[in-house]
Amino acid sequence: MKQEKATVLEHHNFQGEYRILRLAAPSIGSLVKPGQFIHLQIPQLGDRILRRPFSIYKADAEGVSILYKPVGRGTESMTPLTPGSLVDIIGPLGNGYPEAGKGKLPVLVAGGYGNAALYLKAKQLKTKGVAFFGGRTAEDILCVEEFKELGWDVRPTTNDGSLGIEGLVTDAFDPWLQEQDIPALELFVCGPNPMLKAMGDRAIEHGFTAWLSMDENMACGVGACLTCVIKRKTDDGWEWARCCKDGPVFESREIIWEE
Amino acid sequence: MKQEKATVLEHHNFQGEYRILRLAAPSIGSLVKPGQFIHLQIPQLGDRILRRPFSIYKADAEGVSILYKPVGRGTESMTPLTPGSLVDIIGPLGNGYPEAGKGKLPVLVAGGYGNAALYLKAKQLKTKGVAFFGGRTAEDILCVEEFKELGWDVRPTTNDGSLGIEGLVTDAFDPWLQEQDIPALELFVCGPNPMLKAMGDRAIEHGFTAWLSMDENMACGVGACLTCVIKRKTDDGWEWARCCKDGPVFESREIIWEE
Amino acid sequence: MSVDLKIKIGSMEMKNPVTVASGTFGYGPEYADLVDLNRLGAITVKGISPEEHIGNPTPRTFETRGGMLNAIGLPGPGAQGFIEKYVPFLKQYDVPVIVNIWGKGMEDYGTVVEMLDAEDTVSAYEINLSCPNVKEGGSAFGTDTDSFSRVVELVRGKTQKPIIPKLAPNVSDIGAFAKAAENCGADAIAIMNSYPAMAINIDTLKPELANRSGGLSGPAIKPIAIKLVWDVAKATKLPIIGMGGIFEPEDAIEFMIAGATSVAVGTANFVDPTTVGRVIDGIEKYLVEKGHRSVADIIGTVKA
Amino acid sequence: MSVDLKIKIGSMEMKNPVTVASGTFGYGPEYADLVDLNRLGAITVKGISPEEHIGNPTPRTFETRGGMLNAIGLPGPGAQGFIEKYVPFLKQYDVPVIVNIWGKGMEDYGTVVEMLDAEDTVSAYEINLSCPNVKEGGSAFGTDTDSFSRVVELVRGKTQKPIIPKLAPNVSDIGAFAKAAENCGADAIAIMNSYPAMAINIDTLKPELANRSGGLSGPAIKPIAIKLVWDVAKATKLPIIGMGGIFEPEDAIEFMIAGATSVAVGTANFVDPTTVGRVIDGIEKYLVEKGHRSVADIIGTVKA
Ligand SMILES: Cc1cc2nc3c(=O)[nH]c(=O)nc-3n(C[C@H](O)[C@H](O)[C@H](O)COP(=O)(O)OP(=O)(O)OC[C@H]3O[C@@H](n4cnc5c(N)ncnc54)[C@H](O)[C@@H]3O)c2cc1C
Ligand SMILES: Cc1cc2nc3c(=O)[nH]c(=O)nc-3n(C[C@H](O)[C@H](O)[C@H](O)COP(=O)(O)OP(=O)(O)OC[C@H]3O[C@@H](n4cnc5c(N)ncnc54)[C@H](O)[C@@H]3O)c2cc1C
Ligand SMILES: Cc1cc2nc3c(=O)[nH]c(=O)nc-3n(C[C@H](O)[C@H](O)[C@H](O)COP(=O)(O)O)c2cc1C
Ligand SMILES: Cc1cc2nc3c(=O)[nH]c(=O)nc-3n(C[C@H](O)[C@H](O)[C@H](O)COP(=O)(O)O)c2cc1C
Ligand code: FES
Ligand code: FES
Repeated sequence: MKQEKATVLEHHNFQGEYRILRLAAPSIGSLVKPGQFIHLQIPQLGDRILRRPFSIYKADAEGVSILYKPVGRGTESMTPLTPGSLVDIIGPLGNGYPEAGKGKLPVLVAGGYGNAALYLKAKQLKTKGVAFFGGRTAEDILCVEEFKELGWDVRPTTNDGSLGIEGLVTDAFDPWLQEQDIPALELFVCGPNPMLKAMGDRAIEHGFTAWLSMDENMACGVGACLTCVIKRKTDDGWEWARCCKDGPVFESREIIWEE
Repeated sequence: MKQEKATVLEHHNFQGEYRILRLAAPSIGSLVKPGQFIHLQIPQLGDRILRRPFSIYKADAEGVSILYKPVGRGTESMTPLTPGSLVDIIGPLGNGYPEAGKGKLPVLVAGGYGNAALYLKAKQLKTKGVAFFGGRTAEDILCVEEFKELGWDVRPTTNDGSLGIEGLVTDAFDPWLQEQDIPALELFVCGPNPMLKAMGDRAIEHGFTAWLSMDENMACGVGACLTCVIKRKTDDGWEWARCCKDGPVFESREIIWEE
Repeated sequence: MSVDLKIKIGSMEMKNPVTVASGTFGYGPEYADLVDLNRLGAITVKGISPEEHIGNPTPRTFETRGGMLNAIGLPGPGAQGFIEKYVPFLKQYDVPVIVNIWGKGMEDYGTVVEMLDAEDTVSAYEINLSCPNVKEGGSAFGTDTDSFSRVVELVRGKTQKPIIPKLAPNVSDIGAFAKAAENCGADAIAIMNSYPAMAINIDTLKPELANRSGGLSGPAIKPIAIKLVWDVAKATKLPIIGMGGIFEPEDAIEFMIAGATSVAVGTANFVDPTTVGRVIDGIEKYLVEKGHRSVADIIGTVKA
Repeated sequence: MSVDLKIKIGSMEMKNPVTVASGTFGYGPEYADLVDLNRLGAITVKGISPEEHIGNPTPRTFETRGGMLNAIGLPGPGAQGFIEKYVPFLKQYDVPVIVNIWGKGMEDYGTVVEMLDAEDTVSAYEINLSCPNVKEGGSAFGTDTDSFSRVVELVRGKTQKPIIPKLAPNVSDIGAFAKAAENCGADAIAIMNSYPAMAINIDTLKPELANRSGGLSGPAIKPIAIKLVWDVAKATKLPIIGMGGIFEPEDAIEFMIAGATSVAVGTANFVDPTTVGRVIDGIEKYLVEKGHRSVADIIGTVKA
């Protein structure tokens, strides 16, 4: 974990409402494992003070890139950043995704910025399996070509049918699941909470492994404030686990979902 | 008094550290009297919330211009403003300078942004008298050429002698005063408090009129909060007068100076 | 479908829930060029005492992160001066006037009401028991339930018009004061006044305010005010005038959901005089969007 | 010429006046990658009670204008868990450790000290009598001088180490609590805890915190904290650990001029972990520039 004043190298529209922000951050870039994130202090956030976490889309010795969508105060005040401006970031943070199990068929399931969060994992995995990407429209499904180039069998679904199957990720995933050697499946999931829950439920019901990257509001990002906790099963009940430090990636069976 | 979302027309260095900000503000521009000011809400001021007052340098049917120097949080966060950006302003505010008395010889005394604050008055006055401008260095003495073009006899003084007489405004003013028909003099003064006080004292000591534009911290700018008050003499003692509403211009004899 | 914005504070009817916070809007004329006074639910004027009062030396305000400090010290023309200087102006408008009253001693609270009560223009009294900036009276009365009750009872005895004690925020159990106000016949509760606070210049070692300490107001204190309104709403059935950092319509709506019947815009007037108008429009828009008929539908609806 | 940054809180020596605010720095390891723990004057750890405690449901924090709300609810490993999990780590460093203690009932305050006192790593106790976020105990003890005194006396009876009651800010007369602490043998006073506050989501009508209300911290509250430190400094000779919105060195210096011997950086750790280091450097730089020899030269020097 390092803190670095990163220089903006690139910042422009990526696809639809999503923007890409590339940062020069050598000390952080070189440490990144797939599924980790950075905690970014947003200049121009005015009287709002907290950092915002962003999954690392790409990383190398030079720095890191993130994909984000302006949805609220923080992300909207990021849009004026121009090449040359400095942003203070902390990272890499979180546990990231584990190594794939021996002889497993890796499956990616993602929505929104989840695609970005899974890109490094998709690259790292030796076996390239199937990638189920869901979104409202074609615009919301990021990096399809990149995943294909890596050798993944990409199966998009969109609510409006503008790309791939019309419907939710599960509408593509469930029928596909029937024809699989289920115990051999290993899912890597990152997306909105309903998608995470849906995949977690299936993992438990059908008995396969699913690594879920949880999205919780964060304050410190380093495990100190106990803001980002979720309930994790223990032998004799449950304990709080911090998404920023013990996560954000948990196996479906560890998680106790809140109603 | 009007409130207007003004578009930045021009914003660049003017001289030395001073910058000029020209704003499209038709409803305000057309109402301006010399010596009045606008109350400007600074975007990018982050978690500082109050407006900042600025004397009106120039005004016409199209809008207003101000000259300012980045000295603190507010003025520094104005520097990123670019043509096209919107700033919310209230104005014109304050009483401004009165009409010159019949048969009087008008004299301008200014320092810093005071020169800007006196420009419209200098233009309006039929008789063009002498203008004493003081500053640290030549760079701090604004608009000398403009005042000359209007027909004013400009007498600059600088602490370092880089322009005009070396010393304070008073070093130029006092000797000059000896040769004048003193009761006929009418001073219009705008500058740092010591300059205002020095001229006020002389006005009372020698018996001439001096209109002083007072610089006090302000909150509301319209007379509601009672932040910007100074002590004004009354028949039976004194009362508070609001610089933003009853001022900023007061005649030297009205003012009770705080130690 | 249009919604009903009308509310009542005791016998005082307001065409909408939005007033201004005492001391942030002068006596009415100051903002008349920029704000259509007839649009306001009520005008609350700066604190008035029986006699003319000079207030504190300067500096009187200081900007802080997310707010400001003030120690104006309640300068004012006194009751007679108010009647002569400002009542004729306020008469011209079709808007109720709430007069914020204070005193150096307990009797003053009665005296100032006696001096003002004959004026029809005066619609209600907000009893300032919480000014952090005057040595005499002020918050002293606001932090002890006994003297608090005595002041409220005294004022109650002097007028039929609605009386609205304004509570001091710096107490452990605000509910006790709300209950006391209710028992003494108050018609509503105003919460909160600016919070006792201070800033020091590290170069001069002098406090940034001549009065040394002052009151903190603005967005910084909104979460404190929301909590106090919620606490008061649980303690009493009296209508609440909520204030503290209202800058946007959403802030005002948050106060109403917490339990406020009426809201007051204060420091925001200095920052943007259009705030009161935007807040009135924003409340109406919210009610329409959520399918409500009247403001009553949202008051105190917090799910807590 | 170098300056002396050393201070003492009772018998505890600190190499500089800067510590961290309990609950904003975990138990030590969390920031060890980013902050050189040996540079700190002291490490103050998150609140510890005798037993393990689960804390509040989520959401536990919420961002506000100029600050944040928290209602973490004091989850923690309990005294035994703290000794096993964190003491071995903390032992490695040459920095005093202040343990923030709390209890559901009065006895707990004694019990937790009994459990911890044998550990040399534990240098002092900060008695949390002001947590706005636990039903039991917490601020209940902090807003009534009698129970407050009983807790402080109880703890005093259990240890020779410095004890530092942390006062609740939401009282009318903070000085009374400071005096009570002094009379009960406290070694210092910590002020302030986060301020009881609340935020409500106007779409869901639900409080933004699962605990409904929480504590406000950050730059928004600094002027309130400065006033409280000044009040406490006037009421007692005890050293004060000042906190509340310290984000820049200037903020810390302002607290010291107001009367604080030590300062704690809290919410700022979340925003910028370099804050503690910058504050230490900034205090030294200020002392040098002003020609002072030691921090003692500026403590309580406000001209008020
Ligand atoms: C581990 C992690 C990785 C993330 N990676 C990315 C990424 O790669 N790209 C990206 O665009 N965003 C990502 N996010 C979300 C991002 O951090 C911002 O929180 C989110 O975009 C909203 O922040 P904001 O300030 O714009 O909106 P705010 O104004 O803070 O909030 C807008 C709305 O979103 C809600 N909200 C804020 N933060 C979150 C959150 N973390 N989760 C759910 N709701 C929230 C708020 O409560 C509010 O209702 C990630 C979050 C986490 C926890
Ligand atoms: C009637 C009037 C007209 C003005 N006209 C101009 C103008 O034409 N051009 C221009 O550059 N400035 C002008 N000023 C000053 C300007 O309004 C700003 O207040 C000043 O530039 C500092 O603001 P800031 O936010 O940059 O500094 P801040 O960060 O607010 O303050 C920096 C330092 O300056 C002090 N300060 C802030 N405001 C004032 C003030 N009004 N007077 C004295 N000290 C202050 C602060 O206390 C602090 O010590 C005028 C002020 C008044 C009252
Ligand atoms: C400059 C100023 C003057 C004030 N004067 C008074 C007053 O005379 N009487 C009073 O009861 N409250 C007074 N207040 C407090 C406000 O009425 C209000 O309670 C407080 O500012 C919180 O609201 P806000 O955050 O919206 O400003 C004053 C506040 C400010 C900022
Ligand atoms: C997330 C969080 C957790 C906290 N936990 C504790 C705690 O366990 N014990 C305690 O006495 N104070 C706790 N506090 C209060 C802080 O120690 C401090 O008193 C307060 O935040 C004011 O300082 P600040 O504005 O610098 O944060 C906590 C504050 C925050 C923001
Ligand atoms: S965000 Fe602070 S512990 Fe996770
Ligand atoms: S600034 Fe408010 S009265 Fe002058």
